[in-house]
Amino acid sequence: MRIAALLSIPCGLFIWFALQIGAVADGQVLQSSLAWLPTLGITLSLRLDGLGLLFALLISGIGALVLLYASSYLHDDPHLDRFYAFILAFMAAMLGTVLAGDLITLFVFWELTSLCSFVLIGFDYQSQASRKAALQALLVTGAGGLALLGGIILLGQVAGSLELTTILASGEQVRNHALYLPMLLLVLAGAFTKSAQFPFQFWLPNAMAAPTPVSAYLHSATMVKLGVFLLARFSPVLGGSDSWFVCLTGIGGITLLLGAVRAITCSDLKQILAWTTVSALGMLTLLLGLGTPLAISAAMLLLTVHALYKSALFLAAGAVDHGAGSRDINRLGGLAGTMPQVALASGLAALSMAGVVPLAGFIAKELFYEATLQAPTAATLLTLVAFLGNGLTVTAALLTGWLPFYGMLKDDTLHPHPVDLRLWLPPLLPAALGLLIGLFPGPAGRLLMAPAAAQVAGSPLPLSLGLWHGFSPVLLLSLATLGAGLALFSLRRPLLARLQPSQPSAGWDTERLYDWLLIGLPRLALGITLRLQSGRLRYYLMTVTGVAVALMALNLMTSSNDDLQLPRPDGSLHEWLTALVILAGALFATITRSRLAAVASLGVVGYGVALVYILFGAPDLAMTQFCIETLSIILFVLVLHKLPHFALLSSTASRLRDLVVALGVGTVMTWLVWRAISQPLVPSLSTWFLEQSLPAGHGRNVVNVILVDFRALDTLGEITVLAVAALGVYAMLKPRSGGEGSD
Amino acid sequence: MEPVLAVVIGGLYAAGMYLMVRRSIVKMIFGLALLGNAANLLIFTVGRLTRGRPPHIPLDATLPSLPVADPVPQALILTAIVIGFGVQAFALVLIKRVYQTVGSDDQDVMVTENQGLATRGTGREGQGDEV
Amino acid sequence: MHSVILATAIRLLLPLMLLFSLFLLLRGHNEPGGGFVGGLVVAAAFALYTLAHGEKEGRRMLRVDPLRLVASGLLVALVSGLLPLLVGLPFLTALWSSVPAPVIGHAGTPLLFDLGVYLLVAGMSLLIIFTLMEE
Amino acid sequence: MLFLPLLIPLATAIAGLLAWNRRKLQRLLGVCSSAALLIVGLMLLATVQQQGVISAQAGNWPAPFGITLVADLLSSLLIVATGLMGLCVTVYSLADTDTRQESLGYHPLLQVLLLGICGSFLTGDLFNLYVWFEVMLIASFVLLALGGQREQMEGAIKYVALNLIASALLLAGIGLLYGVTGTLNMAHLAIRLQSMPHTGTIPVIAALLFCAFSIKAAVFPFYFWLPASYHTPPIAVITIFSALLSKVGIYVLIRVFTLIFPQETLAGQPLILAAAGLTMLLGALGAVAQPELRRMLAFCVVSQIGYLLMGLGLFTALALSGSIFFMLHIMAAKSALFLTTGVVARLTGSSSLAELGGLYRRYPLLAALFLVPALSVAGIPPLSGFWGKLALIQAGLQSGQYLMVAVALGVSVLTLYYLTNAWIHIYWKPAPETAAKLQYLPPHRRHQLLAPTLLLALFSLVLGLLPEPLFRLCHSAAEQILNPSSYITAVLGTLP
Repeated sequence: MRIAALLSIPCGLFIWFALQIGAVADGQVLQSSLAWLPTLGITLSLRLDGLGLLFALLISGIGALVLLYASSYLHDDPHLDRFYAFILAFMAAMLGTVLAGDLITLFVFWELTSLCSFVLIGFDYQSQASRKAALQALLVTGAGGLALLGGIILLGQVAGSLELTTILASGEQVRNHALYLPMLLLVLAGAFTKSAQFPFQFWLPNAMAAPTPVSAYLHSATMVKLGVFLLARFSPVLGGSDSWFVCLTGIGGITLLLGAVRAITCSDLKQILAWTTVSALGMLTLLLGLGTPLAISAAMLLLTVHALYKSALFLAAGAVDHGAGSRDINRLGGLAGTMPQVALASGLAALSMAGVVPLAGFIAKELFYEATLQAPTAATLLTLVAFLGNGLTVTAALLTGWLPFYGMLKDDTLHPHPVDLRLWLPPLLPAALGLLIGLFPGPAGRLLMAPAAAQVAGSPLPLSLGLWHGFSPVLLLSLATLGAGLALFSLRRPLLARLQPSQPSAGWDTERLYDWLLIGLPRLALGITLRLQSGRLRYYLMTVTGVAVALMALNLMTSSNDDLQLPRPDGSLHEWLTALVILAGALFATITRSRLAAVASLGVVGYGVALVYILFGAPDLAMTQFCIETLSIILFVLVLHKLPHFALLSSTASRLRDLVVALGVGTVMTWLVWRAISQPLVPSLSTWFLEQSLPAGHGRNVVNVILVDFRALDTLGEITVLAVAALGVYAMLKPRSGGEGSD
Repeated sequence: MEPVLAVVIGGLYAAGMYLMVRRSIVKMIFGLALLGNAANLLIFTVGRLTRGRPPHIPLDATLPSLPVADPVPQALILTAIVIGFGVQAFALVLIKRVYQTVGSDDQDVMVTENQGLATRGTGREGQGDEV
Repeated sequence: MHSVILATAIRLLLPLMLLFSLFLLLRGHNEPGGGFVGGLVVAAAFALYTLAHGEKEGRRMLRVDPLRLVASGLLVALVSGLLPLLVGLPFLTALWSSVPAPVIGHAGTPLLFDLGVYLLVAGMSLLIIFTLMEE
Repeated sequence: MLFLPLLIPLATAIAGLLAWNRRKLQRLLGVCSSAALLIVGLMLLATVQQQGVISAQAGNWPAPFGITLVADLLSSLLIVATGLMGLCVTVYSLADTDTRQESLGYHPLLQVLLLGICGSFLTGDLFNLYVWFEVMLIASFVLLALGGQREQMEGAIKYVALNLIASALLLAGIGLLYGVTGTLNMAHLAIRLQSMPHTGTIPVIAALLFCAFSIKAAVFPFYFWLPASYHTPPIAVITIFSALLSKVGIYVLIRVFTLIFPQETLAGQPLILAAAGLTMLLGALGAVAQPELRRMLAFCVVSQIGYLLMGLGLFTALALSGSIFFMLHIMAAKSALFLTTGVVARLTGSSSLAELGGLYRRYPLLAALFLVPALSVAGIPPLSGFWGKLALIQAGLQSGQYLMVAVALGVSVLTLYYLTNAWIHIYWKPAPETAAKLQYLPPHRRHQLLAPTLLLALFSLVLGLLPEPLFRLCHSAAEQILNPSSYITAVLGTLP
């Protein structure tokens, strides 16, 4: 079976990672790197330390479960192959991110996760919601990613290296740097978008449009945690400052509450889970913001525990959807009978989520409270926030772990049926693991959490996990939380009924900002584009020449004008006359209403110029100019008689404006020529040409020798132009005489 | 004489520019022709003028008798004139074809490049960016 | 346009003008003239002939397709540049015969090059004029 | 050797003209010539890597009197790119170009275009550069106007008018520069200008040339011609235009403002950086506003030009190497996007986002061929676009140009937005009911269309995964252009 072969990849990885636990727990850091772009000092380097290992285990382990699960869940999807490919690529990208030993490596894999999530969220591409959510996720995380890029390049420049080891050791230097705040904010932008922190939280619940295995993978264990990972990773470098504390605890707290409140107002299982994920991510951010050893330990534990219970719950929700045909808690009920294993998995996971003894979630919650109670500042406020969040989480746990499975089936049109092993085993395993860690917290703490926490704190941490902490305020808080959650659960319906009319989400959701941007941006773009790219050629011409001439005029004015010594206008009468004739011809060409007169005046200008050439020693030029001018006149006449008469199209105002522009151009050019001719003459190439023309070029007409010998390459290009021009004329007129119109 | 020619050059540029930005594309070709002449004259003038002495070597000499006109600008201008002629011939026929296909010589009619743009703004209104 | 005077005159003028154009081409290296002007004179001659006798007759008189004239002009110019490659000199290096030829003085590749220009200019002008007149 | 990149396309074009009515022969010649150009480019690159900057004198006349051709790393890299793009586009147009266009000289014209481009990359003489520009320009004019529907004509007239203005400015600038310095050879100019005071007309001429090249390069506020015309001609034509034409402008900007004009003559970095930022931003906004793929991509071309200019504005080795790398990347990635769009248009008969849809299921390869280059253009790692952007951003942060970096990053988000949005529209969104039935493409045509597209997309992917070899080259190229003495010595022999 193909799925077995595919499964061997994540399973093999998981086992390999598991085998490294011992070494990493002893404080070893495995590293390996490969020169990638040495010119820029970029290496592709990987590093396995406690933090990376914890994530790698979660990613590969849950990945294996998701793969197994998907083989049943999506078995009749035509694009199942693409799905496998995407999800494995996604796994690789995430592993790359958490194992990166270099900032660029980190970023490359980071962006790859965004990309993979794009195709995964949009997997059901026929539904518009999927497409929209996919684009939204890509844009939000992509934008964050680019901010992150700016941040890490700055970080690399400040620390003098892109290597993680060096950077982790240069925290002091970074925090004291003038650019610390921008760096921090840029990195946070990356982390917050990825981890769906306020105000970017909206993309995550929308991404539930993805198939459930994707949701389970992306939103429980892994991708959204990459933001948290990033915070944890950079905590030794960027952490510990006031701004870090304020940003993380503030945003984390807001996200925590927001997610928790939104969770209990939803009725779709996946939506509830999504919002509780948002809430959990807020908790993790808040804990990392506190930055105390206790808080870091709590974060590491909570992260693991959350991954376990949330993946179980997501997968169970999918199984429910698959078996009962709905995910709406208002329609479901009593499913424990038809799918007992799923009910068991959900139940265990929900208990862990609610923080009930003896599950791992309980220990995590205890640590959480301890951390907030001992927070250096604002301990009471933070504890209150934690209490509210945890209480709401208890309610959400009941909604997802209890409601669908017990009581009566509320919608008779549903016909639940049992699900196969591949759908219930994947949720059951992590749920059971949650129980296992709860019962035996010591080894897990020592082997996994402590090494991870040590990486985050930057120094080894004493961490011993126990189920029983004795009677303490923390235990009381835990009990109170459970009570509050239960109370809220029983009061939920009436509360919701009262909230419903006012639509709690409508007024303040930041998603509206995104929507507004997505509508407003194209409109703004359209406005600007229509204005600039008006389609009217003469405005283009005017802008182009206007700017060019303005730039030149600016330069003319700023550069010193001392050297401008105009030679006195000299010249004989016929020279002056020639000049006048040219000017008059040009002037007449602009004002005449007759086409033939315009052609004639053009001819006058041309012949006048030819006269100038004759007067100043250029008979070849004059001859050519005469010939060309004559030929041009013939062509003009041949073409123009088929074209319309000149019409007066412009208003006087626009003619006046054009006149000003044109005179400006003329003035600047005259000025420029004056400046050029008043500069001293430098020895030019021509002396050589004059000397060499006869002995080396065998010709007495120096101009011709230059054309056909000294600079024959120019002439070759020139005749190519002529050939192509002739071809062009032929090509443009030919199809018409062939009688064939445009196709 | 150079200062006078500088004025002539300026005049040619101004006239050419003025014709280029007329609404009728037929006038544009006249503008182009004037600009070409202006550029050539500019090269000629900036290369400094020498009255009457073409850069030819008399039969009985191996060197031209100085002062003589600078042959380099002349060669450049010759190339430029010829290229300009080719391009101008093409442009002339192009304008004719444009007139035939568009049915007008008015630039303001030639705005199909924005076709569909103006309507798009309204089409989007209700539905956001429909993907 | 079918003026008898022009029609008769051009019959006489055509060979003269062709001769004159050749003269211009050949002396161009030493006096004002050259391939370009020479080519234009050829074009003018045939253009006048065409004006007098119509486009079909003009084409017939020319005997070769002007497009082919353009191509061969380019070819001649290119070949004149390629010849020095045979003796190991860079592209477009001038080669001169050691013995002076009658009329043109020294014969050399630059003259061949100018001949290319001559052919091409004549061809291109005629191509344009014929195409326009055909309309 | 240095002449081969000019001789090959020129000879092919002439042969094509002589074989006017034999289309098969023309097609064969076109493909062979582009392949030969690619090979010659690679040989040139190898030579330059071994021997440093090389130069050759046309007609065997010594510099600065004769016309010099020079190849340093930058220009030989670009010659390779030209050969590659020429080959891809020629193969693609075997299936894409209709017979009428072919019978009007499409293939010879393409070769002339390549000639002009190669000439511009290799020449060491300012006036000769003008000539090659004109060669390139006239060929592009004709290619643009082949066909002749209304839209195409309107696009062509705008393109022609604005580019002719650029030519006029360029010509005036070159003439003035000759009048002031008495020379045209770029290396010689560099030396002459070093010894002249940078006052008087020189800054003005610098500004004039900057504007002229900026028009060619489609930099704000000179880029109008590009979106006005790029959506009209056949996709193969537009691919080669977008890949090479504006890049020639950028190349020349880099060349002229590193070699000839010492940096201080430019009115100043802030101005270039502002132009770069606005080009990026306004291009991206234009692309966001466009509901039609080709127009969107045209604006996208503009937007990416900004990044190229950013490297010049920052003026460090890192930034310039980023720009050069980015230039090569964008040629491949953007062209792949254009070519895929062409295939889509051929299949569905449309390139308007509203009329497209539902191609994901049946054409996964096509979906990947759009998505990979799109993400690459958006600068998503580990695709090719990322590394160029990374270098530019690093350079920007090093120089303390935070605003510029912020704009560059913000525009990346915009790029990501409009390209993925387009992708979703074409592939994921169900096809609208009004959509026409998909066209059938016979296998040989399909291969001719897909092979170059695939090659370019893969190039972008591989370049992303293994950036080092090319990036090292780009870095050496950047160091070479920042230290013009090797160029000058190669042209003039010794440094006076």
